[in-house]
Amino acid sequence: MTTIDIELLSVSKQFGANRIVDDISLAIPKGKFVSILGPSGCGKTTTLNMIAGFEAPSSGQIRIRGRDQEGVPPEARKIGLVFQNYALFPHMTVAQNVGFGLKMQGRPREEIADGVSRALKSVHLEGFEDRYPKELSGGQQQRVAVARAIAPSPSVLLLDEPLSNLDLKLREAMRVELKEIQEDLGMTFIYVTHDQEEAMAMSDRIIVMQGGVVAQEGAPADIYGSPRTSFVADFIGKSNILPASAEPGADRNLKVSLGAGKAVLTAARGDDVAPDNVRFCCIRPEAVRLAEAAGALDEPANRLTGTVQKVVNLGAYIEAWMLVDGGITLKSMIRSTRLEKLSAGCRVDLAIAHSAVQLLEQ
Amino acid sequence: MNRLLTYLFRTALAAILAFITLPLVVVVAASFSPTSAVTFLPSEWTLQWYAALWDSRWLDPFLLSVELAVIVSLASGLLGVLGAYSVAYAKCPGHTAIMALLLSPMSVPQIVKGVAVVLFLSSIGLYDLLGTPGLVMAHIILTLPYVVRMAATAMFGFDKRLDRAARILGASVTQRIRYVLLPLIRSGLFSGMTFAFIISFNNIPLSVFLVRPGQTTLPITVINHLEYSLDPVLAAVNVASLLFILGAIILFEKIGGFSAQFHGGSK
Amino acid sequence: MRYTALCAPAIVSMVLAANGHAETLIVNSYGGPYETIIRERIIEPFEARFGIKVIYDAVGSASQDYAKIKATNGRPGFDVVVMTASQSLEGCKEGLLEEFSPEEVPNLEHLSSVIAGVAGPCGAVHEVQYLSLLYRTDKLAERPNSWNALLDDGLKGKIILPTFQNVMAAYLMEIFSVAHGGDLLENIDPGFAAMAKLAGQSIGFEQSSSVMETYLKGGDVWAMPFWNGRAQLLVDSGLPVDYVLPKEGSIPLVATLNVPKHAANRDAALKFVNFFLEKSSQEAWVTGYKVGSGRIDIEVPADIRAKQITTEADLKALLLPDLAAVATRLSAWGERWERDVVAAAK
Amino acid sequence: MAVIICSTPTKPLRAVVPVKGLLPLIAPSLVLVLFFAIPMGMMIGISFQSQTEGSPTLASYSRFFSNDLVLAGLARTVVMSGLVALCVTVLAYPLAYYLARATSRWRTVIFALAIAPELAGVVLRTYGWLIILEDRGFINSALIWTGLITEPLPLSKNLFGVVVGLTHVILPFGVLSLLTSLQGINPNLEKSAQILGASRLAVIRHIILPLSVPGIVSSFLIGFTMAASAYATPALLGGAGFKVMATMVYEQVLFYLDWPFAAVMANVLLILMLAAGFIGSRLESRLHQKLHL
Repeated sequence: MTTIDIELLSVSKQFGANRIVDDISLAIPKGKFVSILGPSGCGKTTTLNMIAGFEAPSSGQIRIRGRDQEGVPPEARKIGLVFQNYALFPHMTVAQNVGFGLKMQGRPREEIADGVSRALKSVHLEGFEDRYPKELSGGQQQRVAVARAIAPSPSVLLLDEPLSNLDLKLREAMRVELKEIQEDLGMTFIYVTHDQEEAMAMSDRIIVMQGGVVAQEGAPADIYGSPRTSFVADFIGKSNILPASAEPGADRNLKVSLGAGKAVLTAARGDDVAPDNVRFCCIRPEAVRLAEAAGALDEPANRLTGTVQKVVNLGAYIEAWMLVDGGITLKSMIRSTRLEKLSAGCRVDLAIAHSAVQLLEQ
Repeated sequence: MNRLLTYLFRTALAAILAFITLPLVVVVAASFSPTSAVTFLPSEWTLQWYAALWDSRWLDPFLLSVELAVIVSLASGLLGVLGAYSVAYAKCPGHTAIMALLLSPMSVPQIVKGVAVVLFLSSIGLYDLLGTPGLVMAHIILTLPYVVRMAATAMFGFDKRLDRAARILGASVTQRIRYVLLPLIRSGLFSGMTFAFIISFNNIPLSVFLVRPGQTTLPITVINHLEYSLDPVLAAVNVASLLFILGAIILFEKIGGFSAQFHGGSK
Repeated sequence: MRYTALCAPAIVSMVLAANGHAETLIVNSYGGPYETIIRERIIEPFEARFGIKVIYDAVGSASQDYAKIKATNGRPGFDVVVMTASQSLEGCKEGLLEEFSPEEVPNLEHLSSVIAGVAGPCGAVHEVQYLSLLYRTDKLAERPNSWNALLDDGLKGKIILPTFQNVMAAYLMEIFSVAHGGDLLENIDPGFAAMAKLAGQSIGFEQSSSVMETYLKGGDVWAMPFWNGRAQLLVDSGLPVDYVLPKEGSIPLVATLNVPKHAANRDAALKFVNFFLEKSSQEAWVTGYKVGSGRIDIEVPADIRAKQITTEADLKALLLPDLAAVATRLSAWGERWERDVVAAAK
Repeated sequence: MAVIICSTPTKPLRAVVPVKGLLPLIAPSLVLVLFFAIPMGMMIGISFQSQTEGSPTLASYSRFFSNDLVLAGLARTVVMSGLVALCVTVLAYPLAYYLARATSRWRTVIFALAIAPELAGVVLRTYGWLIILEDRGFINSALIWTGLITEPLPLSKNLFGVVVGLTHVILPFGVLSLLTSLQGINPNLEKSAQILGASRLAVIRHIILPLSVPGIVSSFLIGFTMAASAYATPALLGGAGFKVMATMVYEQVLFYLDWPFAAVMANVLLILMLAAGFIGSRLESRLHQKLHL
């Protein structure tokens, strides 16, 4: 049974006339890695600050472990927080930094020392106890920040874009490590980021925010596979998003008109979208396949012919833009093994599975 | 506990602000008192002392003080930028020692500086520099450290990549100073110059030795008046010049943003 | 020639000064009521008679003026300055002040030799005040006639003393010294003993005469030593105060006109000094500012004669310390004042 | 040595910039040398003169160090300046902290109020305090009226009055130097400490105070040097009962006309302040290292 660790009930935050967070409700289950994902200005940091207690909601309620947190100051919420720029205390050693939380709880010295070495061990920083933050590399500082946050064993750890100051290699390594730490400790992680790859890589659940509201919430695969809005589709991964309209077609499928009716595709009928409300259609680039490779597809597909316009080599994949019948350009992602056959000007046959044509209301 | 702390903090703030404003309030009240004794909370109110200010015995010194303060703040602004440029920006050889030298006039009591300047000018025969030119020079010595310090602080924080960016775009040294450096250190410079203006305008200890007969600054006139009588006209003069300085600061703020550098944004 | 650039503005201003005006004279003196009276009674008649424009400079006390003359080695920027006999002597000794000759300042001949001697050859005595006992007529039952009245129990906490840097203090000490069996210079122990007692009576010490005045005006102080010229101004202002020259005598404040050694307008300065010493000018000044004169041939109304030093007899009754000798002892007396007098006040 | 310390990391610049960088210094140094260094040199020269012409002598120095009144004045100066520096720092700290963190529109108002004493002339400030602190002043009248005391409290003409007056005058400088330091502390450090369970008080004790020590030192230093060289406020609020070096220098220059002795006093004062400045800057750089800023 999963219990709910943190709960937001119709929480809003207003600064003057500016509504930063608009009536959001969330339930974050215990022991999960949950990401709040969104572009800058979407309200994710404000949400984090409200959970941490640095800002009070203008309306609504925040519950931690079932308790309403109104009037509870940050220091009494028993949660951890890791900042983007680490915010390590420059005048304290690594050990003092990591032991700070335990010291504040008034723990005896041995217990603090114990907690410090345990926390440092879990971030693989044994032996760095007596260094000062400025003597450490960025990645090491990041680990100290994590160690400091987990040392007092909070049930929830908030992370505010903790990896964005690191270079790519380190960032990817740290993703794995953070996830491992989270699983080892069984702690609830709330991870705020604007990097969808990061969110996809680590999270059990992703909450996509846009303009102060929750655009979509769910498991990474669900969000990627069936985005509910064109914003989510665009923000998570790459996609072809096209204005579209739909009407009922044969076999309980839908007939989708693109590009002012010049191109028509068939989409598998979903339950959640009424044909009249369809505004956009989303097709992931990897779903736009070469017909020869799609021969093996065991599901019904749209067949199209197109001309290759441009090809970009990404190493393992190539990205190709195809002008298909009806004057529509679709982006396609194709394994590199078929590279030699493709160049600008080639005519190709394409297949797009009915189920890969997703219909969106907004 | 936290609420109590917040409450205590606010009370402390209010008490400190009261401490700051109380003497000023008292003098403002005294300036409206009809009796010649300076008292707190006069029973009647009058504007007669302010009317008495519209007289050449107060206006002439006032104009001289303004002239002096303007020249001094401009000159020490210019010299201060030059000094700060060498010390904080170009980091010339021995810049820490030079910075200490530029700031050293701060640690000499003003009366000593005053006598020293007069002695020096007399001993080399430049008697005619006593009076306003000498006054300007002595005031510059007094104000230069403040301008250097504030301009230098602004330049220490200056991102040198901006200078390189301008250079790669083909800007010459003077163009880089004119279009990149100066606009970015403007608020630091202006606050230094505002300090210079205020310090020069209010100065007594140096001016006593250097004012020329018939050309007296306002604070010296006030001090002289004090020798003969202690009446509310003094309070009125001070309140009026306080208002003038406030006006000048608002003007500076409009031009250069005096307080801008003390506002937020510490990155 | 290294100073050419620096000199340029100075030269310009000198040229302007020479061409722009007729003959000018810069007189440094005091502000306040003094300024009003000297303008009306002396400066305006002088300007009218000689066609010389007078620039009046009220900056600085006598000691600040003297410091300025000393620092500039006799070129303070003013041509005539009002100081006191002590500074006249000191300045003469240091060669900072012009020595007056009877040819250039003929009216010096008419000064009483008693008083002229006090000021030496560089000071032209234009005014004599004395240290008086100023008191509130509404608070004191009877008119005091002795300095010892200040020591009365009834005045405990009702008097105020000058600080030692106000020359009144040293003179008061000397007066008490003489009154209590000492002298003006060597045997001053009785003077300091009396001052220590006085300090116990006093509510404190003030440097500035104007601040001392406010205590008297406000009624916190009932009696205090004060120069009689300023005391008279207070009487004339309608306050319930009066002043006396106590029976033990008093020391005068011998005010002098001085011309710095290198005054720019020396001739006009000497003319001004001579003019101020003329009989008519002295009469105008004595009746205007209500002070005494070093000229004993002037004719003034009886009420003024009664309160001011205007006769040979008045002058002879004054205690006249050797100011040059006082000057050399000032520093030691100052320290003794700190130890004996200021300490006794606490 | 110095070249190594101050040169910029890139090599070509190292050779060119420092020398060129000296050029703009010509104008300010000319003014400083002419109107400050040479005159001060003359003052130092004068301190070795005897009052009457003669060969160089240490008479004024030996007089200084053998005179208990003067030494008492020096001691008073040090005590007073130390107290003023302490009061300035303690009072300026909450203000500066508020100004460093606040975002409300009150901030501008409070900033203006905090520097207001600096705008008013010394006469205005000091007479304001006299009216408040005198024996028959505002505070004493009020206390006597309420019957709490019968005799006025000695609030002026003593150490208390001078410290109050000078603290008022110097406070803005303390606020400005602390403000710079406090603004340099990343607000996230406070948040981090808070979320780790530190109460407001613990945040101040463990984070804000240690990190602002350089600002505290510089505020203390500014307070000390400004108080030690102030003249008008001790003269008016201290009076005859509380003489400090600055007022004694003034007396020697103007009243006793003993300039060699005045120069000695001024030089001692100068050395005192240079020493304070030196100790302070050493302390500051030590702290910078120690705090790993």
